[in-house]
Amino acid sequence: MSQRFRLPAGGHVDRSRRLAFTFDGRRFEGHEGDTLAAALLANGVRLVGRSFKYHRPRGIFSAGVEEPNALVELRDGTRREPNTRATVVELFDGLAATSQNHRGSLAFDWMAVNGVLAPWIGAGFYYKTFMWPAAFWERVYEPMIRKAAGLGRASGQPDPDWYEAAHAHCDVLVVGAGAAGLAAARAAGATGARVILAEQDFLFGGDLLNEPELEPWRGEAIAALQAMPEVTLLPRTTVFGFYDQGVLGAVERVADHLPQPPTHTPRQRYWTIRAKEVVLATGAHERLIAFPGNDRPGVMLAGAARTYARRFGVKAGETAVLFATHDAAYDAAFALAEAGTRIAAIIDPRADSAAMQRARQAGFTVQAGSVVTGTVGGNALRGVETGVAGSGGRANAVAADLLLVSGGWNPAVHLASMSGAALAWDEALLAFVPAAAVQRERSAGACRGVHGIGAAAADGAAAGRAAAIAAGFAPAADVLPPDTPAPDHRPYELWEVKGRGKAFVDIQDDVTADDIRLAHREGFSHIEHAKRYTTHAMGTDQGKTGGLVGAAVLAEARREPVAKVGLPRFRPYTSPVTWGAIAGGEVGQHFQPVRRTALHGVHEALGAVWMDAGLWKRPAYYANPGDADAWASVLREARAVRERVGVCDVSTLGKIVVEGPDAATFLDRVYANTFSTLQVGRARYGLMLREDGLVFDDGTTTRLAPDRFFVTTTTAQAGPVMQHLEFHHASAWPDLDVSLASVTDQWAAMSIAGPKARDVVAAVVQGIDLSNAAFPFMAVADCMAAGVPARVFRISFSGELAYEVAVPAGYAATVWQAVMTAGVPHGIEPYGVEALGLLRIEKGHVAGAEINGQTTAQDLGLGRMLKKKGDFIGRTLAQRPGLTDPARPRLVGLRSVDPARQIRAGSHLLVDGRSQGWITSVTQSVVDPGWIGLGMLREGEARIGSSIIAANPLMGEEVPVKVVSPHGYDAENLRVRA
Amino acid sequence: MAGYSGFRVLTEGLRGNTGWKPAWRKATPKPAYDVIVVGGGGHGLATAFYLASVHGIANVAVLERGLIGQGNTGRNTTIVRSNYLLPENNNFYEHSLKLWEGLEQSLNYNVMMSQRGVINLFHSDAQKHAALRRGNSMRLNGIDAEILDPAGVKAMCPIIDVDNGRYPVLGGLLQRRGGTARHDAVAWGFAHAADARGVDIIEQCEVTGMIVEGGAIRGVRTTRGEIRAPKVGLAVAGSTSTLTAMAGFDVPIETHLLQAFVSEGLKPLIDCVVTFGAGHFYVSQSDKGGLVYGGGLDGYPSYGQRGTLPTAEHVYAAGISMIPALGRLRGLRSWAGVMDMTPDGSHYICKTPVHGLYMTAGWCYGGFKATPGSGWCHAWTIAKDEPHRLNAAHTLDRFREGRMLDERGNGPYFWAH
Amino acid sequence: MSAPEPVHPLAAVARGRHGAAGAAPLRVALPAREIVQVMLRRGQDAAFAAAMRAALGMDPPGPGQAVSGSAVTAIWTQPGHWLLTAARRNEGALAARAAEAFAGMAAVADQSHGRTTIVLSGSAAREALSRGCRLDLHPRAFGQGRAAHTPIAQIGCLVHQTDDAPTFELTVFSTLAEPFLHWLLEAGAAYGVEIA
Amino acid sequence: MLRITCPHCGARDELEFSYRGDATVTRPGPDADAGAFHDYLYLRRNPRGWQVEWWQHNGGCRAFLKVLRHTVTHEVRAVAAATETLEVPGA
Repeated sequence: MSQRFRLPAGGHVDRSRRLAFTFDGRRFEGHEGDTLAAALLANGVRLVGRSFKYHRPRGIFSAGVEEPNALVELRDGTRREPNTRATVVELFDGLAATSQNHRGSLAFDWMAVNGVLAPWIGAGFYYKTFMWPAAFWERVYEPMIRKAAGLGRASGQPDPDWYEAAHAHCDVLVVGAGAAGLAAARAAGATGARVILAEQDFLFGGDLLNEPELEPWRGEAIAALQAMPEVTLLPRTTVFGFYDQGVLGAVERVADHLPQPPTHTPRQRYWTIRAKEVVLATGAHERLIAFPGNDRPGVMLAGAARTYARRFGVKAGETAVLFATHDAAYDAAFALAEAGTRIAAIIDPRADSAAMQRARQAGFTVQAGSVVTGTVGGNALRGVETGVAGSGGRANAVAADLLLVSGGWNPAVHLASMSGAALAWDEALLAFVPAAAVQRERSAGACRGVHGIGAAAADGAAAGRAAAIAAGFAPAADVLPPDTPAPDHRPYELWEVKGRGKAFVDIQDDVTADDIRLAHREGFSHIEHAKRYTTHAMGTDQGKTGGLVGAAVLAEARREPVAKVGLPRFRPYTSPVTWGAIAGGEVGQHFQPVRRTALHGVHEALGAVWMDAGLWKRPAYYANPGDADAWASVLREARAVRERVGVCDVSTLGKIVVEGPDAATFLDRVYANTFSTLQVGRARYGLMLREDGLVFDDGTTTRLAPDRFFVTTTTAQAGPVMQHLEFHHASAWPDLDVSLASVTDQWAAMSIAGPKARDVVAAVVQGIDLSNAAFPFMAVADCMAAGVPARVFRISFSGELAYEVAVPAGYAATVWQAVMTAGVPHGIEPYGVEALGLLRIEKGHVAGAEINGQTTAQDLGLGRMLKKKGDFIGRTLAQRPGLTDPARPRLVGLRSVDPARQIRAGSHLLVDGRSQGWITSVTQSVVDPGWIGLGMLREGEARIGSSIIAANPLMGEEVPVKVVSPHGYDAENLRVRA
Repeated sequence: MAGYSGFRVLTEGLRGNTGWKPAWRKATPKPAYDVIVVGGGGHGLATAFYLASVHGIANVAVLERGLIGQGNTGRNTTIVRSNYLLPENNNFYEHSLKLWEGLEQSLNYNVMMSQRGVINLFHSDAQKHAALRRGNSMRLNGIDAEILDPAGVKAMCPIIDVDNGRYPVLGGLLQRRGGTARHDAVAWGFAHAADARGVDIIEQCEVTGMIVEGGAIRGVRTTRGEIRAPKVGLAVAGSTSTLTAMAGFDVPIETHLLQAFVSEGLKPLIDCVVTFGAGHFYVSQSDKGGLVYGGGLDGYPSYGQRGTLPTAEHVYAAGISMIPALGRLRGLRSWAGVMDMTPDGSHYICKTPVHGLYMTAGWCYGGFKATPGSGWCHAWTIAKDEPHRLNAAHTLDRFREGRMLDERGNGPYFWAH
Repeated sequence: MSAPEPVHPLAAVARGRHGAAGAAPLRVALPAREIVQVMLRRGQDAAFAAAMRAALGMDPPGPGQAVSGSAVTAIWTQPGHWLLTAARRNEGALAARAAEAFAGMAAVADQSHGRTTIVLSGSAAREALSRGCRLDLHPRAFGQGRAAHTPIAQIGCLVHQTDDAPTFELTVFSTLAEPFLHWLLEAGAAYGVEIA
Repeated sequence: MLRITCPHCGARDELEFSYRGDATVTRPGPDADAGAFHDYLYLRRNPRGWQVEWWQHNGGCRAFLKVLRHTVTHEVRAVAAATETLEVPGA
């Protein structure tokens, strides 16, 4: 079977290029320029899918994005794309498509039994049943419904292709490249404006592609646009949404017309377009008519059949009946007759019209005042039943394999509506058109009800020109529209032909006119309620062909005009968009960037096992060959610090220089403790509260000069602290002369901790006396280290004698190496974040697990730090009764009574079987082997010495723990001051 | 009115479905009621239902500015769960979940409550510890919770990539009794059941003023005239600030927007609700086959019900990072709802400074799952003029007292919860 | 004594061609720079401008602008904040010079190690940047001497156009320079990228 | 998507900015009581209409800006530096 419905000539397909493809495993051929739907029709394939609920046979209904029926699974394996509209898929060699939503074969789908059950499974039936017994919903009813519902199958595999984002700015964006859009782009481009023309089709022209005699005008328009340097042409690009302030989203199908994307080419590109002015030239979608059997394969929109004949050179049927309510639809009959299709009858509810007369003159049988009352056939149309309009009676049957339907046209107002424009009822066109624009946007052509190529082009040219002028450009020469007659698109008001059998208003979702009436009967009379109750217009086609018909059926039931019933609100997307495209490149490993310290390579060479800390990668620990497991590594590292010396990369801490005459005043206000009294060359531990009085962050701050401080933050809060400082400076104290500079990346820092730390640091730094007297705890000095400028801080997180050496980041590896070399005689070990955590838990220092946004300074045992005098952020609200309540949980130390029994962070602390707190941090101890932790416990201090239960019911654990002081290790701080 | 049942569906089907009556009457307002509930969304309708069914107060009007169920009931991602950390919250939501579990039978309406399981993934030790603390809090309060390792996550949802992402999955906190429900049906079901008990549901009736005399509520002024009542309950989501301003006081609420999305219909692919822990993303699959998904707030106040691209980009990117198989699927529709955010992320069901005026408000983005519980507690508070113990902590005054209910410690920033 | 040369944050990146083998690839250079952040004190505008004229022979550039003197370029970054950049000489040299010149008028923070500059040039540079950069870089909207800070691929980037080739100097936090360059290589893969 | 015209940088995408709350409330002075701080931190007028907000251009020049924005239409009518005053237009 080789394309027996292909016409010998005409259209925009290249008959010399044969493309092989398969549908349900059968092999076919089409041509370059075909859509899958065109190629299927050329090969006489009429049945392409099954409907959502009743599993009725369905064919190809349209020739564009509005397609409700011809949804296929395109490609296979990891590239399978369910629910792909055959009417927009560009044919390529080797294309494979499969029909979907049937059990058994496409032709014999045993789920079609649902059609017989229709009286009981109409709109909303499931709300009224499946309630007994209650447990049956999840076990029986729902799995059954779920399996039956849905359309295509996802591959379930990762997508092998990639996508990219792109950003564009323009003076005028023109959406749609039909006659109106081409003229608009040309008129705007001629002014010198930066213009983007986006068209979802792979060819520019829209309805021009159906008019061979206008081919010169189309060709010239495209050539002119291509010659304009400031015009960007984006074919295969769907503008899916109109957002605030002239921003529109679009997806360009870069490689969907190829078997697979070439190297260095994304499959699709997601555009964010910022336009000063927008011209919407999105055309119109032809409207179905609801009549019994209006969904049978072989029933097709009239304009679609015309497109298949004219653009694709394909006869959609041998014998056709046209059922139309307006003159413009007659063009389809003429086009098909020209293509060799026999026009068996034209059924028109009107008494007379100019087109009718022309049709009669051409020899067609025109049945004026009549309607289609039903269709005959199984998986394909065999005949059409007609009757007298308004009588409901059945007059006669006409044999036909194609029924062309046109109930008028729905302007594609989706983008205008999303931009904020209201919709206005056009009584002549029986359709909604955009009312006044809210954003800088104008509609042109059929999307605002201006039909006919010449008229649309003139409208587009005027809109494009006006848009360019509004964007600040001087007017240029006019674009001449083609001189064509404007067919009359004003329909006779006929939405539904009532009769026996299902008359669909939403073909995809199997919503019938009766369903709409049932919804009304049950009180779901508002369009939004009716839509939700029946699922009308909620399918992949979003009701483009039938949405208004459903509204009209509802209007009739409500005895109100359609204009009053209205349409549900339009929301993105105009057409479905690929998930991967919107995601762009920031997926998988690139979901967020990886931030590396200057010592990253050093850690890698040392065998670091990484952990994530925000964007940072930090060494969790260093796996030595001799370590039995991760804990062995961590304990080894921590033991080195307690007993000898260790070195740890602490570059990730946030660092902010606060400088200016008011720097000290500023810090006094943002910290809960005082900094104005700090001496130059000294550091102090600081505590920041939020305005609500809870602890925000902590760190050490150094006074480098009277007007210059060096603030450190925790790794996690570096960004938020900077914003917090900037905000309060800008909003609360703009009078303070102070500047803030983040120097986190400028400085790499390493902490050298342990009893031998002084010896190691002394061997590395020059120009500084490290003796306890000259350089006591909390002293800071600039110096040289390993020949580079450095700054040494005598501060400790581990509870040992410790120094932090900070150097400009480019020298970090050099200085680290010098430290390691100097440490060899002392048995130095690098230690990671896990050992750091172990050490601080032993010492009782709080960190992110305790400063979690839910704790106060008092809760953490830091209440004495709050200064008594002077304003600071959080001071007033920290005094609220709920925050000073002595019953609040307080920081305690915890120790597993049986040293071998593990305790866990996240366990709750039970006293008499009731939760009185929880464990925040846990580690094994090197000082006193066994499991220890920190926790928050009600009446914490009073309970020191008692044994309680650490309960972790999630893991079935109840571990007796002893409550101890959190500061059990070297409580007098002798070691840090040694 | 005859109830709904499989038998009735059968017999009506044989009669051409002509015997169905409106699910609720189109009532016209009377001059006075015992209680006026302002707001015909899920919470308001539930309040009326429980006033009638639990407290025997059926002389109740529900006043709705537009259509019932057209606020957040009509625009949410349908998730039902009670996996909270703080006992004040998890006990409340557990009560709500238990009401959900019998809701079909109480309402005689199938709201398709589907207990398919809700998993919150975690990706770091810190997140795991927070999940353990929360899950243990649930368990100690008698609520089901399980901790999953990566293999357990894979078993529940095989298409999650636990190994290869920027932030590999370390496990998840699972509540098996959590799940989804058919959102619109919840409003319709409560309306149907409240109406059946005599409640007047009055649509297209906007409240334009609050009648307050001597510090007490006396009724409301509406576009359909004045209606008196000694007790008025507010359940109006994004209009709370407007109505409390009419009553003469401000509330700790900032109204933000939250986007949600639905994909094209698919055969079953995801059989539970999953939340990504390394970005803002969650997903479930509806009975109709569409994936329903969303992420975090857009980040600024809005009543516009229109979302923005950067947030959508994050949602899609996070989704693919968690489930790479989503890449070739297509999003069908996006929308945005209004969220009354509070400074601690928890809600209000409470009395107000005006005597006889009560409110359920500030639901952030947790309002849907709260629907029955909110209605139940609000009804109790109205009927008894005092809060039930389940909502005793959820007052407007808690910020004056410093007794915040901040689940995640995100602080006094409306947009941070 | 001058310090040893610091390690460039992108020292480990493979030089040569990345991506497609086209005839007109993008070119990337990784110069060693000194970069200093200068922050104006209250009421010192005129004195500071005079000091800059005296020390560097130029006025402080206004918002969105950059000016280049004989050896030093000044780029406006924030209200009252500028970056001064120069080819690397000695550790801290530019910072010391700025601190001396602006004493009492502005705070100075050395960022030579904290920021990394990637120089991108080639006819496709604008198009490649548009894959992640949200700025309008069209000649009518941007151009030589323009500078703007903007996030690209989630990384804050100071974009400074230095000529009409066009050439863009892209300055990012050093700890994020590697993922930024990785993004740039992907964005430019269709044209090919030559790293000098 | 919002586009906000930064007085320093020109029109930029919403992504470059972060919202930082109602700019019509001001932090009480050092002598204010807990009630004043409560109202400052927690109570909001939350208008359905024009609102003056704090936004930081943290992806650009880091300046804190006052933005006059409509909470229904999202129109941005004016943007000013932190020290300037923006009037809310009448209904």
